[in-house]
Amino acid sequence: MWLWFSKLGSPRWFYELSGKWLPWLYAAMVVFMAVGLTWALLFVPADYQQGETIRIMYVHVPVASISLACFPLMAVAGTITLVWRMKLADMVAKCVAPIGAWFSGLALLSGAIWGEPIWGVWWTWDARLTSMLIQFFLFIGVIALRSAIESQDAAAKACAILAIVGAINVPIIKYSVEWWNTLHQPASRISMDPMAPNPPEIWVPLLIMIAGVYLFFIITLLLRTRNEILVRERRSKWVQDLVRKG
Amino acid sequence: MSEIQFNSLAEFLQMGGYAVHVWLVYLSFAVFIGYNLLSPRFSRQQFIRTQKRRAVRDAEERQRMEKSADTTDDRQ
Amino acid sequence: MTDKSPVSVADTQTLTSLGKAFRSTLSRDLLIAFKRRNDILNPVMFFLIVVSLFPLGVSPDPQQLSVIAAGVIWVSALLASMLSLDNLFRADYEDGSLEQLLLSPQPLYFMVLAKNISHWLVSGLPVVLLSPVLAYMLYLPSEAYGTLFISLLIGTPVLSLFGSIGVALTVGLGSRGLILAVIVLPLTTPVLIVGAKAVADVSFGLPVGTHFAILGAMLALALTIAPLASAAALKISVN
Amino acid sequence: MTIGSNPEALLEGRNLYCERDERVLFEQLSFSVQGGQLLQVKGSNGSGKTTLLRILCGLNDSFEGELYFQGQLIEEQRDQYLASLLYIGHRSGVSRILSPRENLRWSGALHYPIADADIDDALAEVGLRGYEDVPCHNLSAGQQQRVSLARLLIGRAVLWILDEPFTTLDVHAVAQLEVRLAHHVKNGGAVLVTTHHDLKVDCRHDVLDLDASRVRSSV
Repeated sequence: MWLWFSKLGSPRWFYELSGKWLPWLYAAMVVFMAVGLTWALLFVPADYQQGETIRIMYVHVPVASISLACFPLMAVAGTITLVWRMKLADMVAKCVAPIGAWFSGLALLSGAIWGEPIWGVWWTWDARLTSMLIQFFLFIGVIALRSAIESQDAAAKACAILAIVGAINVPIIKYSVEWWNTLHQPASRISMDPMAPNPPEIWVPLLIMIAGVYLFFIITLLLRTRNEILVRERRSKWVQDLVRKG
Repeated sequence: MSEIQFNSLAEFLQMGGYAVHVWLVYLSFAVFIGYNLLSPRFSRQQFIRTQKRRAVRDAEERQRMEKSADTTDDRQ
Repeated sequence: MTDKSPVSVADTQTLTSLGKAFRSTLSRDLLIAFKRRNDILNPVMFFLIVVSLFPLGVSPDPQQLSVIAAGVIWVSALLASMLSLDNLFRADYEDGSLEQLLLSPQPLYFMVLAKNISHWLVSGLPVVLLSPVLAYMLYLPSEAYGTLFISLLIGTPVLSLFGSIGVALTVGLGSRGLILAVIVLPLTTPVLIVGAKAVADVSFGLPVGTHFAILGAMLALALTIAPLASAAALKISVN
Repeated sequence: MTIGSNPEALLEGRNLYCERDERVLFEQLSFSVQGGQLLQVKGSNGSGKTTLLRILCGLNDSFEGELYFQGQLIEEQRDQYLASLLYIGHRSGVSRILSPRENLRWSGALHYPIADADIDDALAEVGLRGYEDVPCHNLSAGQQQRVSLARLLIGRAVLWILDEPFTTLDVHAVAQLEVRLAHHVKNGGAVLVTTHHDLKVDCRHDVLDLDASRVRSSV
C-alpha cells in the first residue's frame, strides 16, 4: 500500500492521471446537471406551502451540503501535509479554500433568497444561515492567512493548522448557533431538510442535482490543483516541455 | 416523472410570482459554475504565456553571458 | 557608460513638480495595494465579522438590533480603519523606501498626505461602501441610510489621518499592534460620538446639519495638522 | 582647516559630536568634501560610520556641530541640499512588491523627471536587462542592491552618500561600481562612501578614519 500512497504523492503522476479522468468527469457532470435542472425546473410540482420557491432547494441543498464537506477535506489535506509533508496535499488544501468560500457564499445567498418570502426580509439571523456565514468567514480567514505568508512551506503548515482547528470548530459553531437561535427566537421552522416526508418526485431530482454538483466540485478542484502543480513545478523539465508544447 | 408543470413559457418565466427569487438563485448558480470552470482555464493559459516569455528571456540571457564571457577572456 | 554633462549643483527649478511627485506617490501606493489585492479584503472582512458578532452577542430580534445599529456600525468602522492602518508605513520602513521619501526635496506634508489618501481609498472607502449592507443586516431604519453613508464618508478619513500619526510614531517599534490602538483610539472618540449621534438622530427625525458641519470641521483640522504631525513623527522614528 | 566655512566645499562638517548609549562615537570631527573628491569613511565596526552618514544626510539629528552645504548652513536650505544629494543606506530602498522599473519611476519622480527609456538603460547597465517587470521579491539580494545602485545612473545628484554599497555585489558588479564612482568624481561630483572592501578608484581618494578622528589623505 505504501508504494501506492507515495506514488499518489508525486504531482506529475497526479497531473497525468487527472488529465485522463477529466473528460469523463465533464461528461458525467453535464448529464447529471442537464437531467437534474430540467427535472427540478420543469417537472417538480409546486409546493402547497412555498409554491415555486421549492425549486430553489435544488440549488441550495447540494451547494450547502458540499460546502460542509469542504472544511473536513481541507483539514484532512492539512493533516497529510503536516504529518507526511506531501506537497500535493498542500496544493489540494490551498485550492479547496477558495472553492469552499464560493460554495458557502452561494449557499448563503440561495438560503437567504429562499427564506425571503417566509421571513419578509432578505437577511435574517436564522440558525443555519448564521452558521453558514461564520463558516464563510473561516474560509476567508484561511485564504487571507495563505496570501499573507510569503514563504510557500511556512504558509502550508500555518494553513494546515488553521484548517484543522477550523474543522473542529465547525460542528461546535453549528450547535451553539442553533442553541442561540432557539433561545431567542423560536423561528418558524420551514422544512428545509427535504428527505423528510417527501414523495420520490421531490427527492429523486435532488439526489441527481447533488451528484451533479459533487462532480462539478471535483472538476473545479482538479482544475485548480493542476494549475497549482504547474506553478510549483515550473522549474522541472516535464513542465517546461509541456509549456513548449502546450 | 409527472408532466411539465407550466403550460406556457410566460408562466414558466413568471414562476408563480416568485420569478425574482427563483431566477436570481439560478442565475447566481450559473455564474458560480461558469466562473469556477473558466477561471482556472484562463489562469492556465496566462501561466503558459508567461513561462514561454521567461524561457525566451533566459535563452537570451544565456547567450549574453556566453558572449560577454568570450569577450572578457580575450581582454585579459 | 552613459556620459552626462559635467555634474553641477542642481537648482531646484529642474526638480519634478510637486503635483507630479504627489500623483506619483499616490499611484505607487495604489499600485502596491493592488498587487496585494487580498490584503484589501482584510479590513472589509473584519468590519463584516465584527458587525455580525453583535446579533450573536445581543439578540437576533430586529427591535433591539435597530436601536444599537448606528453605534455598532460606527465602532466597527473605527476598529476596521484602525486595524488596516498597521501596514501604512511598515513595508516602506522595512525596505528603506521611507528613508528615500524623507530625503526627497519635495515638501514632506504632501507626500505623507498622498500616502494617507491612497491608504483611505484602499481601506476606508470599501468599509463606507459596505456600510448600507450591514445597516440592512442590523435592521437600521431606512431613512438613516443616507446619513450613515455620508457621516462615514466624512468620518473615516479623519480616523485614518489621526491614526497615521500613531502609526508614524510606532513604526520603529517591534510589537506595535496594541500600542497603536492605545495611542490612536482616544484621538478618534469625538468623530465617533458625532458620527453615531448623527445616524441615531436622523432616525428620530431630528435635523443633522450641525453634525455634518462638525464632522467637516474635524476633517479640515485633520487634513491640515495630521500629515505635519505624521511627517515629524516619521523623522523621529527613522532617527 | 579654515575657520570660516569654505564655499566651494560641497559638504563640510565642523566639530561634530555624537554620543550613543553613553558612548562617544566621535567628537571635534571636522572634514569637508569638494567636487571631484571621493572621501572614504573608515573605522572599526561600531565606530559610528553609519551614524555619521545618516547625520550628514539629515536622517539622524541627534548630534552637535554644524553642517554646511556650499558654505551655507544646511538647515537654512534643506531642499536645495536634498535636491543635490543621493543616499543609499543599508536598506536598499527598493520595495519588494514593485518591479525595478516601478521603483525607479517613483524615486525618479521624487527628484527629477525621468523617461522610462533612461530607466531601462540604467537597469540594463547594472545587468538587470529582462528583469524590469519582475517583482523585486523574486530578485536576489545582489540584484535588489543593483536596482538601488541604478539610481546613481538616473539621478542628477552631485553628492553621493553611500553606506556599504559593495555588499552582496559580485566581482563584476564591484568593478563596474568602482568605475562608475570614479567617473562621477572626475565629472565634478563628490562621493562619501563606507566599505570594508579595499576600494580601487583612479580619482582623488581621501580617507576619514573615525578611529583616528582626523583626516588622512592617501592619494
